[in-house]
Amino acid sequence: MISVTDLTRKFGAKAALSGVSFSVGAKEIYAYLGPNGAGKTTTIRILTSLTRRDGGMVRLNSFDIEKNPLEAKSQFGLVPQQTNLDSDLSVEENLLIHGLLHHMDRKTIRRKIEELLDYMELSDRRQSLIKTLSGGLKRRLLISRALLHSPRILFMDEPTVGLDPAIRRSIWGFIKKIRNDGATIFLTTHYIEEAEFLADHVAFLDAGKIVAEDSPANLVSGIGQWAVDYLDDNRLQTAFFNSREKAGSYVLNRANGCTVRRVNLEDAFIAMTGRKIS
Amino acid sequence: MNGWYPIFLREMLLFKRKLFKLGYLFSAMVVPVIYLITFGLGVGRSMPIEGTDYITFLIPGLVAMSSMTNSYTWVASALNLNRLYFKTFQVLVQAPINPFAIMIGEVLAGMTKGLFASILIITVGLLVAPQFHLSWLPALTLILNCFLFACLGVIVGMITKSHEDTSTYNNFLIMPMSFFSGTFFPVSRMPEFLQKLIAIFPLTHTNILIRKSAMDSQGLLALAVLIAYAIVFFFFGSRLIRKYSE
Amino acid sequence: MISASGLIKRYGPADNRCTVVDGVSFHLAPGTVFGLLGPNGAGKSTIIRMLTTLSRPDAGQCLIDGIDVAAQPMEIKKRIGVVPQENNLDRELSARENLMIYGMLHRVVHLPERISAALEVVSLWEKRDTVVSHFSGGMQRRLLIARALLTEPTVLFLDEPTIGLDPQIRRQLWDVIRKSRRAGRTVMLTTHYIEEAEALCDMIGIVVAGRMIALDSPENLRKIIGEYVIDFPDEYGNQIQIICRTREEAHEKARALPNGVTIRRSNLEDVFINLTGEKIE
Amino acid sequence: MTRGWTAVYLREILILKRRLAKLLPTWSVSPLLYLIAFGYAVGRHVEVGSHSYLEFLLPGLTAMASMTQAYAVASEINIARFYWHIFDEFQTAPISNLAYVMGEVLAGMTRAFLASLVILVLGACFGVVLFYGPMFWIALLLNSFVFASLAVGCAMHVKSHADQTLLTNFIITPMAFLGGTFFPLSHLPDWGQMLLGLLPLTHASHAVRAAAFQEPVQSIDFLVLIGAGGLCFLFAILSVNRAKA
Repeated sequence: MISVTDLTRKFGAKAALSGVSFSVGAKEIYAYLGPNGAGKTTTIRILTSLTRRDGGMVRLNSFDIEKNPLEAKSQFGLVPQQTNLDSDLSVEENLLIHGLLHHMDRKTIRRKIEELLDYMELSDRRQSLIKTLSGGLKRRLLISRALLHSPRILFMDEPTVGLDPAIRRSIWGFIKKIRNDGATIFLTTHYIEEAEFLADHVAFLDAGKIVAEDSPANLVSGIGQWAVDYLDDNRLQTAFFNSREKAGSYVLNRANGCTVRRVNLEDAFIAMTGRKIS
Repeated sequence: MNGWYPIFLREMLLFKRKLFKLGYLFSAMVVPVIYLITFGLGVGRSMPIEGTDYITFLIPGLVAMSSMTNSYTWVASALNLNRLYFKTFQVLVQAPINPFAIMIGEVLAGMTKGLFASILIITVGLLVAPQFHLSWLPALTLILNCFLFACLGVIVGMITKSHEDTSTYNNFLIMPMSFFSGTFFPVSRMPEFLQKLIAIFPLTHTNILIRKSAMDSQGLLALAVLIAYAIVFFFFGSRLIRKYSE
Repeated sequence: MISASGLIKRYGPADNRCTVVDGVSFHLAPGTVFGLLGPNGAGKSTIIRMLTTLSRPDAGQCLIDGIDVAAQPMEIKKRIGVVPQENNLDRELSARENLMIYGMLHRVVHLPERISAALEVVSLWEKRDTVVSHFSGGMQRRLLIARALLTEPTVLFLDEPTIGLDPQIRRQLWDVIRKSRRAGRTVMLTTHYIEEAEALCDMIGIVVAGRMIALDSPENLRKIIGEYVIDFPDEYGNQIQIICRTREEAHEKARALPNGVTIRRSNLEDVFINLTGEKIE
Repeated sequence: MTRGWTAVYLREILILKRRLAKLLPTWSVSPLLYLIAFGYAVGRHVEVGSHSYLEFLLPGLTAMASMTQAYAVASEINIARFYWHIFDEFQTAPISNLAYVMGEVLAGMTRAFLASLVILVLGACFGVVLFYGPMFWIALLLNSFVFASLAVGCAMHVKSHADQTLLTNFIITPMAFLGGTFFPLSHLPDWGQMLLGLLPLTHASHAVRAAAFQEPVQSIDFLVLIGAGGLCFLFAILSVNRAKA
């Protein structure tokens, strides 16, 4: 369980986060969605004790990250956005160091490594040096490492950025599997379809504030059922309608180049952040 | 051939930014000045060489050395980084200019940096060693030396496969050359068999020429060797740029 | 106009050569937007590098506007604009200095006016004297595009132009690409965002392991694999797709499945996954 | 409080092991050049006290190598921090600052010890073998402790890898040459000697040389090294929190 109250952070004069509060229940996948620079990474870095905060409170499974830092750190695993594995060490050695950092004994570490590499389908690569692994394999190893000390919370910062669709789908499969096995997952993303597919709850973050928070289905139905994309002055515009018939009659009144489709999370996002394409 | 100017200008704009960071001024100065104190004042204090006091012997050697390292290192590591990390070398290759123009622009930029660092050392030299003075022959040698090592910088910058490679060349080529080619002591103090090997280094000939006040037969030979090296390095470097393919 | 025939590129030492591009051919009419799709490491960037004179093909020929790339690289360099995948701006120079050096290298006339105009187009005029290393990823990408368009090239190459950008900026870049097409430019781009290819391209090429396994308009590609798709979750929550030729076939198959089934028109992503196979490395 | 230091140490040692083949030649190149150029060519006719210049130079080079290699952990930490982002892994782990600093300092000392051994072997190749008793090693270990601690502390304060190089250029390079390694301080004017007496390396090379020559080691040298080591270690521990963005 994660509970965050009134989090603030400034970089110089610029507020990166201004009063962010939310809570994530056990066994939930919570997606934190927003444009680059909205404060997603800052939030996840504060929650994982990597960055100072200026105000607010964070509790991970009821441990305050300031009052009980070491206990709070034992609660979570982190999958960072950029690979931070030791490229000169092997898969196994990277995991061993992580286990020792989390005070596990060598026997348990060995057992967990076996188990996790099997779980993440990496068993045949345990002796490989990190520099010989592809991007997708590294990402899976990062997830394995975060799970090694059996944390109850998993933080993932942009888990599929830069990966191609097939690999992205396999990572999504693993994320669902991990949740089904009992972990709470907090992830940031700017792939709308990722949040739509994975999350039980979504928060829209814009300029350091949460502008909307709900289940994907509720967020989408808030703006309508059907969307019409059309070109106006050579810009892509979208109009929303509650029924297909209304959308259809709107299309009839417009010139060429219209598409009718179901409303998705991306529409909700653009509607709520109010950010027009300039 | 007139595409060289934007290449040169680009390097100068980058150099200007570095220069104002002040850190550069010191790092171009710190090592030679430390050598000057350690070896000029500390180790060789009471050791006359070739009829002059040690520090007067040492300063031209330090000037030759820092003109070499500065013209070489900047070009080699900039080309290496631009090719492998920042990918900015692509921009030059994709521009409709002759490969020779890239060579000339980079070499001129390297020479400018080498000469700049040399002038700093010469200034220090004029302050601490009253017998040290400048004349046309050392000045000419200095320019030739900068040209030669800037060309070598291009070659190394083009053939290295990673940034660590650059430091390997530095360790096994530039460093030994700095120490054995007559910078700190005359080559005649080395064992016979090594002297022949040392005679291959271009810097050895720079050190001979830069300490001459008038031209003689030994000086002419040194000049011929330096010019030969310069021509070979220049054409080899240009060829590497022309053959560039990712 | 771009045409390539039988392009081959190999890397590595003689005893362990690996063919990265293996006989790729295509032909694009002027004013086409061509999208090259494929998994990471399929050879997309290498194809772009060969067409933009950066890399020499081991076999095959490329022509741009009828000029042979290998034989007359100088003529090609005058005609093309390139937006590389990785930012290759000089990070320590300002936006204006970057464009100035580039403009001088390409002998652009009336350079100051053209630089101002280019910076206006990508809304970076206010930031003209800021050093590039202080730019956000999106701003750097915009500057790369401004730089590529500075010479008004007849052919524009973009390698993964919107990777890592958020939806707003991505759409802004799409507008720039659409404008380029209307100006009669041929545009060739690589991407692994399917929706990007769908939104922009007249022609799609799918590259897998160095070979072009499909080359057609998005509409035709959809027809090839089947126009309807059934989506449903399996017991792990993974989304499974079944592709069907006709609507009737789709309804027929859907009836046999548990609930939570959606039937929809196929899209390019289905085409991609269907043709490349859902392999994980 | 020190739980977890073994993980930090083990990581550095595993990396060191894998790179050793590449590191050994780089460790030997510049000492070898100094030995040939100054020990052989210049110093052949020079004597310092009752010892040849080569004998004088060797303990100095050993102290210098132990300093530079202990300090080299700073750039390892920075590469891990700025390029590979591996430092995040330590910050999210439930370990104390003390445990982290201990692991890194010991890794630096190990590296310094190996580099010193390389110099002694090189010296033996030139026919110089001095007395390497316990005092000699204690002085070297203290020296590496001072500079490894200083390195960890500095690494936490710099903002980029370039800054780190600058710091090395300004602190370590001058000290390496001037801290009694190449020439006896008595060659310098009084104010110069006073100034250099403030550098820890001056005391280290003094103590190391005395031990190697089997002369009595002055306790002031040890006191200075212990004091400097304690301060640097404290500085390192207090600095770890600063590395948070």
